[in-house]
Amino acid sequence: MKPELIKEVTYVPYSGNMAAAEAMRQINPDVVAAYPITPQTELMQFFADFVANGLVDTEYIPVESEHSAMSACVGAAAAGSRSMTATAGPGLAYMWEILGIASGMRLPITMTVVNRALSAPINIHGDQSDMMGARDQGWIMLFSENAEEQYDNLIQAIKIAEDERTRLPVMVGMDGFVISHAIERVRLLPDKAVEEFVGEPKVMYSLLDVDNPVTHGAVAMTDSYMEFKRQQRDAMEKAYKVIREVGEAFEEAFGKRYEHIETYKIDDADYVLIVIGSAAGTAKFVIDRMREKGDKVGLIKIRTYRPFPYYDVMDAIESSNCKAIGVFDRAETFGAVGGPLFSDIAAAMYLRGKSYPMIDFIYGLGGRDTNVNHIEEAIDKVKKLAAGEEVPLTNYLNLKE
Amino acid sequence: MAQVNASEVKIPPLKKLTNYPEKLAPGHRLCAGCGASIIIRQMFMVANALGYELVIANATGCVEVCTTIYPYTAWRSPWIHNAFENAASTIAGVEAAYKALKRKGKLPTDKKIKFVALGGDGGTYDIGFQALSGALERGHDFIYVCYDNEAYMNTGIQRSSATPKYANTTTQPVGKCSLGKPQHKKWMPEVAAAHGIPYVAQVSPSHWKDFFEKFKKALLTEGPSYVNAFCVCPRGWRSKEEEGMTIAKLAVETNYWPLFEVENGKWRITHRPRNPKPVAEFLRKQGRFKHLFKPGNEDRIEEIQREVDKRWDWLNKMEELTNREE
Amino acid sequence: MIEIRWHARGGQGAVTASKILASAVIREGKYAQSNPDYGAERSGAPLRTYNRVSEKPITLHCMVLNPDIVVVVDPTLLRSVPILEGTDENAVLVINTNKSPSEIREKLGIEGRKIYTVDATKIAMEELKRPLMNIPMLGALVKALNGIVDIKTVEEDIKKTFGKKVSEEILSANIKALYRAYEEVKSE
Amino acid sequence: MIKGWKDLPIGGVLPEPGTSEKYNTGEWRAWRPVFEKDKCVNCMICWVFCPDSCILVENEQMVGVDYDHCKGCGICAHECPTKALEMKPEYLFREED
Repeated sequence: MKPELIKEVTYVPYSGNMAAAEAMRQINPDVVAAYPITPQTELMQFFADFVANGLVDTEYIPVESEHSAMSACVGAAAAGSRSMTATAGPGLAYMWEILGIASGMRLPITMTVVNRALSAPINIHGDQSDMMGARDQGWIMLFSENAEEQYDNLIQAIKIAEDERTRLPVMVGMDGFVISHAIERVRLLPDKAVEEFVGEPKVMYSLLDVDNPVTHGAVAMTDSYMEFKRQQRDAMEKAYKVIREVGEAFEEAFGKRYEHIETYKIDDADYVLIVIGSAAGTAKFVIDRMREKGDKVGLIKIRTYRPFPYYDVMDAIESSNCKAIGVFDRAETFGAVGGPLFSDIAAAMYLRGKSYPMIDFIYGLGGRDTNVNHIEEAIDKVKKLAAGEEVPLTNYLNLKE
Repeated sequence: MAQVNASEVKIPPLKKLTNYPEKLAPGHRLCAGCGASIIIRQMFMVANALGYELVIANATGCVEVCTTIYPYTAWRSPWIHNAFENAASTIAGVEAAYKALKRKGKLPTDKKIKFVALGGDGGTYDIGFQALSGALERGHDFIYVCYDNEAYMNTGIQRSSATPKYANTTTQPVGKCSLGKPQHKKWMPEVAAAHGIPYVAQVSPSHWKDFFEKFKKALLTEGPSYVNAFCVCPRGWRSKEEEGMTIAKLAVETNYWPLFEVENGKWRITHRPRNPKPVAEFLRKQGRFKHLFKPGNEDRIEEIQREVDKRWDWLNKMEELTNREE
Repeated sequence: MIEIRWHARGGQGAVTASKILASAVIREGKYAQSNPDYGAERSGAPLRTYNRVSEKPITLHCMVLNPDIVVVVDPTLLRSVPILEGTDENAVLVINTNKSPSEIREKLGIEGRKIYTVDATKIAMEELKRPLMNIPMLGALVKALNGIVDIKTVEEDIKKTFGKKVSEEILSANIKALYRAYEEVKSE
Repeated sequence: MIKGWKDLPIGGVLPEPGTSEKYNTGEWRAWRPVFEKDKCVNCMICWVFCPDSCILVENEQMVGVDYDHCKGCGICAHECPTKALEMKPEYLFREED
């Protein structure tokens, strides 16, 4: 049995990778299969160290590729065990085929994605095109703003994935380098408390129950395939509620609230920014500064990306004094309007029969820095839009023109 | 579990084996005369006799498609299909889960369970090669069984790296400028053996006693085993359904499909045809080689014969080399 | 909030030193960040790494543009990289050099700004027998931070970071180098 | 036969083993192996080679063929050392619909 390392709430200087690895140690999964890839490598090194020193009971499979990492997780989950992995950018792309299999087979696998740009050109730095590229593969998707959120989200992800109403895999993204490799203050929970919070996995249709042999992954022809897809839609819809409930349970246990979205100074905001990931933190700083100058800017940070919290977003927008919206996309959708988040927000407006002026900012691709000045520049454009001036629909931030 | 001496474990006679339940139910939709289901049944015969439960990960392919068309399954053993190229990594995950759950006391300890990855030659020699190599190298406790019917039969007879030279396939068909596949078959069991795993065997269901002995050894082996099984495909080879086992026997008796094993690095030919027949006798039974029997192509058959002889010589040398008294 | 930018070369341990600083500040119950600016560079290539230190939570997740303090670990970078970039007259410079602050000011033509100098290379060679200037520079930086973090906490953090990886001898040499630089650093 | 989406087990799992038995592949058969008990020596060669698990054995005695599933490949008859199985055209046995 693994020893108990953390006995009380502790504040530590941790990188995102360290925080994610620590969460994995405390979750103590049955099986971890993973392949190193920058900027996730360090995370797996930390975890491998836990294995090497008997700090987890995990069966660790250092596979020969990400494709095999996810394949082994599928096998392990179908065998009734709790399985986890982690990857980044091209690694997630290489897993892509098996992502849909994991969700289609309704296997509650949990994965950290250290968000990284996709090739070409090859680039090891942060952006969210990896997860955005995988967004229709039936995984629940959470994004973290900082290292502590990654830790908290990963712990919650276990409960979200394994709930009988969902039985869906969950990926939790954090921005590569900016979060994965930066040291920040992180609040860690006691080992026991995490163990109690995640509880025992509920086993369904285990391959290891040889007295009740089950078949996983059968062929579904035209007469049944759609029914299983419809089930997945249903599970994803229910996941919306499950994520909220788990967030409430987390608050009850540990005093920190997690919802589908986080709002910042939204109530009286004239201008609304919508951001995913670490840039939301920078945006908060800028908002404070803008407010000192009298510009009422507010923020909606998306934590749950799939299932998309359409109503939460619209409730937040409508609770504000919104005159125009700036959506921040750290991924491209070549050939579509704006980035992926832009499309989701547009759909959210449609659901409410509303139409706020809105523009999109493509930022931070391949790790391009997005600093205070760039966000101020974006807010200026949103203000112009609100004032009825003509502003391009899609804008690149911090681009060499 | 201590290593069991295989020679002390006896497989009862066929009659006795009929007393165990069939783990591959009838009603699957493999072609009439398919060699794959014979291979699977023989695997279960041995597992039954030795008291093992098999947990199977099946690569995409004929067997996977035909045995589990929703809402039917032919399997009476735990079975999973994940994708085409990952049977080995899938079973690695299952095996890891078994170890972890057993260690945590969450599984009954009285069961003898063996993990099997099952794939055709496409899922083994080609697209699944990386996952297989990785799983063999990591030393998972499992048996990889390849039912080698020498082409992608599930999708309509496309060439694979297991397809023999001059076989007619739909992706390298015979034509005015082509005599079929231009390359010889990959020596897959030899490649598997090069991983230094404890047990590798090549088998044919036609030689079922040899098959039984080898599958028994694979079951008793701790760590990875690789079993390459000759799998007739009447549809893909354009051969007569009823002649499946006859063709399999000819494959062995011509040395086209040598029966051998590699046990802890020692190579051993397990069946030596007394008077090996010319490979042409094996080829003649199959429509996929029909063009070779047209006048003018005699040297092509000789070329195949030379490849057969070369591999046979090589195996003999390996046997001699690895069994030499130091 | 104080923002710090380090200039060093790959392999000199600047990233580690910046992590130790953040770590020590966090251990004292305050907030800090250490964020390296990773490239594909290897040993010897110029690199930058950043710190933020604050009494309040830090949400900024971007590079440091206008550092309050610039640390130059390798004196050969003084001319080759723009060490003053983004700084104003109130900035503090902590430089590894055998020269005095006024000599450096004159040599580089620096106006305004407070300059700290310390011969970290000499300290490193004497204590560690190798040109590892990161820990001495950290000692000098702690002095420049003027009480924001206790040198003793930094010492604890070095022990924690290096503890299992290096011998007792090397560890105490590092601690000695830390304190020497902390004491020997000069300012004007 | 396949239930609505709300009633199917999730993820396409088949919790019940060996249900293919309910599927009649005997329909596919053009040739039928006919068994003559008198000629049989119960060597079980037909049983070890049958691809469709269709050789019926009771108390270690070969008793016949599962015609609900036998696809009529003919391996059993071809390999039978005593000619206890013989392939005959299926139409001789099927009543016209």
